[in-house]
Amino acid sequence: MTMHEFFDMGGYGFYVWSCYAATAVVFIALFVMVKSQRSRLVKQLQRQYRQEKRATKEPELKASHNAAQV
Amino acid sequence: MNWQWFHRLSSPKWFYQISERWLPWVMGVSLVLMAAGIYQGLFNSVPDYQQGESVRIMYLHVPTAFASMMFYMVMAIAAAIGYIWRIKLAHMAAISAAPVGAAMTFLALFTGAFWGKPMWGTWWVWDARLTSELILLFLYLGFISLHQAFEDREVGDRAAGVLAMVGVVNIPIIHFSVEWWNTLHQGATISKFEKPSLDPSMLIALLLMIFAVILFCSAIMMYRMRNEVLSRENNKSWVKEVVLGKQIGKMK
Amino acid sequence: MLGKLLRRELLRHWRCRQDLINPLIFFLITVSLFPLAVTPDGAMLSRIGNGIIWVAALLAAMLSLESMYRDDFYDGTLELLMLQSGSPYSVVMAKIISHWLTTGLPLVIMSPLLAVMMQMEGDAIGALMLTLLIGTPVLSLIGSVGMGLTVGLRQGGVLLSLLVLPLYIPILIFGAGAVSRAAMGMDYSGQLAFMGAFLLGSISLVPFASVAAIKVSIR
Amino acid sequence: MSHVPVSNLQDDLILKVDKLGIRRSERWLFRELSFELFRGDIVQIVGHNGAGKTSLMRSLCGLLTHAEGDFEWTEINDLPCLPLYLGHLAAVKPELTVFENLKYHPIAGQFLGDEPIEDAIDQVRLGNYLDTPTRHLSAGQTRRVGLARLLLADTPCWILDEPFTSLDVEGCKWLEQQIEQFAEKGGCVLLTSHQPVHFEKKPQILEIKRPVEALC
Repeated sequence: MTMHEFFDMGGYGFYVWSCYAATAVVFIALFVMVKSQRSRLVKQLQRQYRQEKRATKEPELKASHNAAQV
Repeated sequence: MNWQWFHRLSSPKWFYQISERWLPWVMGVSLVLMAAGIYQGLFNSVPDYQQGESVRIMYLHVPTAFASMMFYMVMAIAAAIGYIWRIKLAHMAAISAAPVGAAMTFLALFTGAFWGKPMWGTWWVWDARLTSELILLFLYLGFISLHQAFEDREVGDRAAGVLAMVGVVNIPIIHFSVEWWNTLHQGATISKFEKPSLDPSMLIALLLMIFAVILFCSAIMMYRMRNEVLSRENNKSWVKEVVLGKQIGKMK
Repeated sequence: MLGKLLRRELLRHWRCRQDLINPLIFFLITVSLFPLAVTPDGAMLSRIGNGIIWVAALLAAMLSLESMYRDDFYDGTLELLMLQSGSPYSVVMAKIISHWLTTGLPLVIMSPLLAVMMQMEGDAIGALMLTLLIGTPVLSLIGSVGMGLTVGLRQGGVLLSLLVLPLYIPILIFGAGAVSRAAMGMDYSGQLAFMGAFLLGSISLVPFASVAAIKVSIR
Repeated sequence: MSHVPVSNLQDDLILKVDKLGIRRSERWLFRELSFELFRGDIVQIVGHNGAGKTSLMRSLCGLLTHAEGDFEWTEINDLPCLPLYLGHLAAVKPELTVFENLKYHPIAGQFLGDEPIEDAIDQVRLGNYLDTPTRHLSAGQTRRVGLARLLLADTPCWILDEPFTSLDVEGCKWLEQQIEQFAEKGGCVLLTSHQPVHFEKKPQILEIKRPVEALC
């Protein structure tokens, strides 16, 4: 099967290849979306945990500060 | 009462660890199968005596249509389990299965239309199977938009659960009524009962592609479930370790 | 219990009679749009007439679903009914029956007028009324599940149509199919049997789904 | 006057709650809440705004699905007793008249005859509004239509969520008196109120606190 015949697909090349292209696009999009969702989520959670850690550390800081003032 | 295994089975933490190990394998196997299937389908299987080369679209249309039906069932069963026994993991599975199923339904419609053009001369044919597929897409979109309409995710799960259960009861009715209404579509190409009307080389390609698509979709669904688990259990300590662990991992 | 609840619903609808006429006007206008849009000539109209009347009836029934739960939900009486009545299923059943009586039945009574407008013959009109008589209760039944799910949402209306219309398709297929067979003088009892089965099936299953849907929306 | 049905078991326990927990979109309102309600108890639920007071009441009535633990109502002639729940909304149809609102809405499982409804309406001083649609009533008056249901309810337990809102001083005194009489006759009342409540017998206090961050 020569290269040209292969792409021509007996005249139906356009339909066959657009189907395969669409399937490839959708599969890759599914995979990429899941991975980007994950990285966005991990970044957001890390920021949230850092905030929580800062929130728990802050009160002691303020308290010791007042104690020093008094 | 040995509900212990059932309870353990439904703990998001357990799922997260199991999927950590198995997911790369599932994804790897599905990609290998897909490559083999495409190679078999495109290169060394005979063209159809009638349709010529355009039959190669079948290797995409049939697996995606099958996956769209299967994932609706997976979604409905998971939603029912989640609704009845209030298992969060089941709700997460249903929510993760919906977009994958919707993508497969869209692909099935796309490839069906592109296959119909050379065979029947028009892009869209009101044939029984394609119409049922279209209605299935509406049911998926209804499920996803209903779940997103609630800001409280737990209530969204329960609402979507009710809709999934009502939908799954209606699937056979819709399919049957559309089937009665007008059928142009050729009979089932492969079914376990009748002798397959396909040349063995085409049959191998088709089976390879069906397994590849199902494995790939399940892998995507499980990846989505892992994201769902992380975002819903974010106040749990094991999630903190996993997330922070990942950060340290990156730094090293 | 069901009788008293039904009287409450009918009294409530009677107090705001104006809202009951709107679906009928919508039904009339939608059907009369098609001769303007497609062709005024009788032959074509009589062929597509029954489908148009069926789709318009379906949309009119769906539009009036809002009145079922929405205002009861927002003034707290839905909670009171679901809780104090002791059996939420009879509450839901009363609401469905009252919705059918106030919108489904008037649609059936009005349909011959529109059938004549669409140049349909005698037996087709009879079949249209019969199929609408069996079909409209199913519209109220399935609509009540969709309405139960979306009652708490701000823009629930659009979502309601997305949820409910796919489930209406079997009724539309058999209803319009029966009328077109009747127009051709053929026997349409098979379609009626399917619609009857669908009606009985949804009568038995819908109360449970509706109560579950309302319980989800009550927060 | 509202009479209290005596459960055939003659024991005093009306409601038993054991390790109840309610979650609202991944956030625990409260966990491990256990208490019991006996005949004649008046219990006031205390907690800052958003602590879950209303959610607790609504889940006890079955309006809200609870996340863990469970609760049990006593049986009255082998039917679980239906508590009368008065929520923030007055549960009154604007287009129906005061009389119709009480006649056509079931209370504690059954519909009432005309005489008890007319007496209850006189009791809440809405006598001359009998046939006016509730659309034309003020907030306080609409509230009193809801309160008329207390007199009509044939149930051993009242669950009142901020019952004193938009009531005048006289109305509040009247409601406190009703609650005390109901408790004396063997009913139990679970209420929340941001206004100070003064009963002779000090009501028991039920504190709702946010759970310490569960690091399980």
